Amino acid sequence: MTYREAARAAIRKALREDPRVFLMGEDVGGYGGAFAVSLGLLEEFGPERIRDAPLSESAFVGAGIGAALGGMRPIVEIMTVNFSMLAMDQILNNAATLRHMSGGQFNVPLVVRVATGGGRQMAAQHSHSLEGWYAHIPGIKVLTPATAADAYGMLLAALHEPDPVFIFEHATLYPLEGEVDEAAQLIDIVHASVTRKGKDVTLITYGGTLGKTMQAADRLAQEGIEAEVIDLRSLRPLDTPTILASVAKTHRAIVVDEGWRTGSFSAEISAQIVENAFDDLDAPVARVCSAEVPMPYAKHLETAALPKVEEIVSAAREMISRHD
Amino acid sequence: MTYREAARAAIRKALREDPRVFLMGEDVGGYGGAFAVSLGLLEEFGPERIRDAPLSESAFVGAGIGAALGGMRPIVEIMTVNFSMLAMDQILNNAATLRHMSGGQFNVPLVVRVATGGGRQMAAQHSHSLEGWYAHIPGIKVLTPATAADAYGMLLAALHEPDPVFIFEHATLYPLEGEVDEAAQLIDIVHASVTRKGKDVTLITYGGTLGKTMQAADRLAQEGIEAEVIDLRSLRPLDTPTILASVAKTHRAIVVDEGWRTGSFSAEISAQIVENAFDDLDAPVARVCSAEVPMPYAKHLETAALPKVEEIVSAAREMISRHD
Amino acid sequence: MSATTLSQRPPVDREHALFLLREMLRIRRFEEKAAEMYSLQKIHGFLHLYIGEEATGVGAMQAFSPEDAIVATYREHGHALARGIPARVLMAEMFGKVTGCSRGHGGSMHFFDASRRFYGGYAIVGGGLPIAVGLALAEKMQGGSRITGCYFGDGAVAEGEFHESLNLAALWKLPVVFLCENNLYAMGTALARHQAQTDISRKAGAYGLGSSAVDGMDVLAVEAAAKQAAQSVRSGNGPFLLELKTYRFRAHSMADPDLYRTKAEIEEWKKRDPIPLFQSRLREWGFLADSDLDRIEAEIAAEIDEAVRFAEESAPEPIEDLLKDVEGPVTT
Amino acid sequence: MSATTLSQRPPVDREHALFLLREMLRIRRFEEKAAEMYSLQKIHGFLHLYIGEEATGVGAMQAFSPEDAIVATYREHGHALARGIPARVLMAEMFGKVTGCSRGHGGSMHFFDASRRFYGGYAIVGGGLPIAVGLALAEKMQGGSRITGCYFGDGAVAEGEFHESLNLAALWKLPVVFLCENNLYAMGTALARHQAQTDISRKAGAYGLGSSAVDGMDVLAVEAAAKQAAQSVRSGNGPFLLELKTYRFRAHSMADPDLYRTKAEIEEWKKRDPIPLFQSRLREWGFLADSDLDRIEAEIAAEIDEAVRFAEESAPEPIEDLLKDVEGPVTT
Ligand SMILES: Cc1ncc(C[n+]2csc(CCOP(=O)(O)OP(=O)(O)O)c2C)c(N)n1
Ligand SMILES: Cc1ncc(C[n+]2csc(CCOP(=O)(O)OP(=O)(O)O)c2C)c(N)n1
Ligand SMILES: [Mg+2]
Ligand SMILES: [Mg+2]
Repeated sequence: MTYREAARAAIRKALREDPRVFLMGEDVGGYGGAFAVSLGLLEEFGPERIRDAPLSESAFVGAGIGAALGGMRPIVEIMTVNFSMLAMDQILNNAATLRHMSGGQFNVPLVVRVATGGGRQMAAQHSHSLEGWYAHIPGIKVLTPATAADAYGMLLAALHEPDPVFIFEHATLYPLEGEVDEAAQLIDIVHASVTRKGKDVTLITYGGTLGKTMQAADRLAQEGIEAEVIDLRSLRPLDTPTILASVAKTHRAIVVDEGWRTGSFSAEISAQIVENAFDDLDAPVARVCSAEVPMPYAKHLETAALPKVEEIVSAAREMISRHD
Repeated sequence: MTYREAARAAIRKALREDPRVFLMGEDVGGYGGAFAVSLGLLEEFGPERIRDAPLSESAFVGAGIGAALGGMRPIVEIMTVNFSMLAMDQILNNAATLRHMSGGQFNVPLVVRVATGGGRQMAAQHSHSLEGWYAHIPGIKVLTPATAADAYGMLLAALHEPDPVFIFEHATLYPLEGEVDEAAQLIDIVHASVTRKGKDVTLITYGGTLGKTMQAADRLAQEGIEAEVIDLRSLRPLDTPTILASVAKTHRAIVVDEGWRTGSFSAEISAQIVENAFDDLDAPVARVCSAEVPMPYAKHLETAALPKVEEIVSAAREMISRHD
Repeated sequence: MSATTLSQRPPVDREHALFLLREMLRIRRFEEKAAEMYSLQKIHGFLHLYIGEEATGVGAMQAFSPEDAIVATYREHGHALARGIPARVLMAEMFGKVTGCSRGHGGSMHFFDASRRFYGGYAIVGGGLPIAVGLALAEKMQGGSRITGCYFGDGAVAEGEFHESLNLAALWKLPVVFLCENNLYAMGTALARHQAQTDISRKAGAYGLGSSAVDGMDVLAVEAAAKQAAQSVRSGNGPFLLELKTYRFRAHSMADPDLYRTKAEIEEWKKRDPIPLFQSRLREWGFLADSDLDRIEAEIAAEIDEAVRFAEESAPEPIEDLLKDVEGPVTT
Repeated sequence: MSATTLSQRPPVDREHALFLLREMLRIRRFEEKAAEMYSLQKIHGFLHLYIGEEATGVGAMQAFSPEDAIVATYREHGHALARGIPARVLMAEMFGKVTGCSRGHGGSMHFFDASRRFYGGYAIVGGGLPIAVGLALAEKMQGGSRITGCYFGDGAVAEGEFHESLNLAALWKLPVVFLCENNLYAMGTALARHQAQTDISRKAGAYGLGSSAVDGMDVLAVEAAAKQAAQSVRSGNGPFLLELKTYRFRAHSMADPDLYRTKAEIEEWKKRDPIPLFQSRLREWGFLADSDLDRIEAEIAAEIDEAVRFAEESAPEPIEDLLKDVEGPVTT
């Protein structure tokens, strides 16, 4: 099934199995979701549980927090990460703090789904990739499913977490096909996965850039370079041990991140590798990120701004040649 | 004069010299500013130019953007960075994008002053240090004056910039005394400054943690370790050359940043050092940051959560001993 | 030509009436062409058509002089054309060309034109309102007499920024006309499903500002109401909220399967299509003959064909310029 | 004791009246002590006193049962005490002790008590409203009959979240009583300088919800109005906005030099101090003798002394537990 169908199947399963679960957000109902994820769910579950919200990001995210406090298991959909800025206060100051600030008396079992990323010519206000900002916030989890299986499994697992979980779905992934085991037990959401084994260089990425990174690994293989690819899956918590184990083997790491380079989460990964595996490294950790520009509309400019397969390939090539 | 008086003197000078300048924000007028920065200015300039705004962060920051587009030179005060989340949409999606998105037709000469940081037992919703988030945004500048001279000079220089400038004033700095040359020309705002010369290790910091870092350097000197201290002054643009020149000399770097460690701007600095000076390094770049917890109120817990002089000292010690 | 009795005396002169008709038709044809170009994959990203709403854009724009400022949304083709931005630079923008009104950086959602004080094209719903408030604040502080017109949709009314902006503008008596184009839907969410109280113009009461509502399918009524609103603002009474009741005939965007409303509802509204509606009145008044319409249509067709040609033939921005417009030169 | 004529028949029985008085006095004395402890540097950070506003907190709280949910602001000592949270755990909280109602994590601005459904202490102005809406949503979806009371100030009314929350609650007919404690100032900004239209209860019209305003210095009037509001909400009419007109006698916080209003204005309002006001009515009704008052004051003094002792003697949380409450155990 597609990534979109996988997300939908997970929501449907959760709605069927747990009466506390409901989906709330702009156009999740009548419209079927801006990305058609919830298409058909209104018909099956009705407007109480597939709850269209007005354009009020702060209020409906906050209401999700309150509903979670009140015993429900809300899945809040923020249509895209670009609009989530309007809810940032509720996220940072309430969702993430309530457990600690209340001395452990309250917790917020809230799941927020957010479409993210560029690549569809949506221009400067609709193309952000801000997962890294979220990953800076203590008190929440940040998941970045890159496959249909994770789109399915992570949502179900997230609903079992006692604290807020943000799931970032890269909008270019929705039509992609993948295997999904609908009968599986709850999946592990805190560990990274090694998506391709290799020994020469570790390529670390997540979400929307996993595909490009796998393509780059294919290209590198043709040149005789065996890249190991890590799909982080979760940015917070970050599975540093899996990264370090790979770097211990390859001695080289490249981080691929669609965020603007400066201050993107790629920097954190680089810093952690250096802090923990400095002596393993044969070359400085490299980063392939987006150019520091509000995303332009024109295709050729957008492509120029986003991470490219060719950039990953040449970063790897350069790194390997450095060692020679 | 104090840092507070320096900021006030700069605002006053700007108001006197440029009729396009005005100050707008919550309680900048009658109250005199939450941190008393604008005390007395209402009396001198009146309510049009010392403009109290309702509790409407999104609207008055957006109005600042609009007023800048309309030919004014607004200084918008967001009382603290904690509340700036409510204006994040205007900042990220409008202020930072308008020049590029309009194909260069418009620019936004807006100055935003924001109090930041912890250390005053203000607890989980009033102690953030999010300058690093801002430094991720292309299209804006992020200044972090750590001295009275910079609190004065940076504001005046910022008003001459064609694009949005965010000035983060760490709230613990307001009462601190420092030399200010009120007759000086516009100062340089894009270069870091080496606040203390040394040869053994580079301590890199900015804003509210400069004082702690200088204290750590003093302590280290007593132990015979000569630390060089860099005050970044500006996080965006980041003066990487000054950092690299120091690291080329000391071969060791520690970044001190009040942000929560994971995903803080310290990671970016670490990553850039590694990318550009890997072979200069005798030890991995280290970071001294805040613990990953919503800031607790109780003094002992807050102190435990914030970067400490002792942590900087022992990080330096360890780093040096590693080399031995 | 039918005889015009006294009671039916046209409220406008023929020239202006034909101008309004032409403006609405230009928008309609421009957008039909844009839709076609989208299908041909010449235009990408989001494309939000304004078809059905031409009377609100054209009618309300008559209240603003070239010196005034305009702020719009992502559904702004109509506003941009009515503002006088040439069709060719708009088409080129959507083609992603450097000759576009935003050098191809913005696309359909982000039209800008400094020379016409057209301040954009905002795609975060509600995000343009504070900008409009600020433009008006600047004007007031500079002692000028220009006003700002700010278009937005019914969906934006639910956002906090609507509330904050109206309060701020009213509190400071700023010269803004808030123009709410109520097309009864925010994407797929019907007005009654996003507003507890669906009478938008009544919301002005919470801020003590003047307001009115008008039939947005009647271009003359819109023009009159907007001029009245603008007059009130120009007189220093502070801002005004004008609700323009309209309907979009097309889906929210080209990506919208339009599942949330019935075909019958759309057909019902199409009976009130502002263009035929106005045409038949013009004919009644004897202002419009078939030959007039043919001529206007032909002129518009030529304009739009030329716009497409221009867009097609224009160069894209050089990739080397990717970072050119991010920041201006540092001063110090 | 003066004779009570029919027309003057007390609207409450003596026991309840004395309870209300005691509650207001407890808050007053608790806060006087808190101010003292702040001067002695036992309490740090922000301390926002409620003195002058006791009638709104105490009066309105009577409309809520222990099963209902309460959401408050950073100025919530009064609400917490009126809700029944013991003074000692509140004092300990402000002393930063582990015995505090939030283990010393929150301080004065962030009181929480799960057992009393006291959902906090929110210090981002307006930030509690969406939480209250969500609590009410959960209740409604679970088919329960409990309601939520949400206190906030006049300053919060300007925030977008006020608007969004009232619309959402009204749209979905959620059981929330919005309690606006209008003390005429948001920090140093007077109501008329932050609201274009200063009649807060009238703002309910924008959302089609019920509202009223009441003299917040009259505890009985507040109680009656709040009960009516709560009744309306319990009957399924959707949310209600109750404006409580009050005044704070102290500065905004201990850090506020209080420069933005005149001493005379404060003195004028002090004549309407809710506690003496209520006391004199009680005396008129023959409900209160000097000896009663002495006894009540003595009991309260003992309670508060004990609270300080408890706070003083309590242990701080071990530093090793710094990260303990950030997240619960990961499930998968
Ligand atoms: C803050 C924000 N949330 C969500 C969206 C996605 N979105 C784009 S248009 C739209 C509906 C807006 O409706 P309305 O304001 O009535 O304008 P219309 O499209 O009808 O002209 C939505 C939900 C957005 N662009 N911005
Ligand atoms: C969003 C936000 N902006 C600014 C502040 C700073 N601040 C704290 S209280 C306050 C005034 C609030 O006034 P009001 O809502 O009337 O409550 P009151 O203090 O009068 O009880 C302000 C501006 C804040 N806490 N949150
Ligand atoms: Mg609409
Ligand atoms: Mg108040």
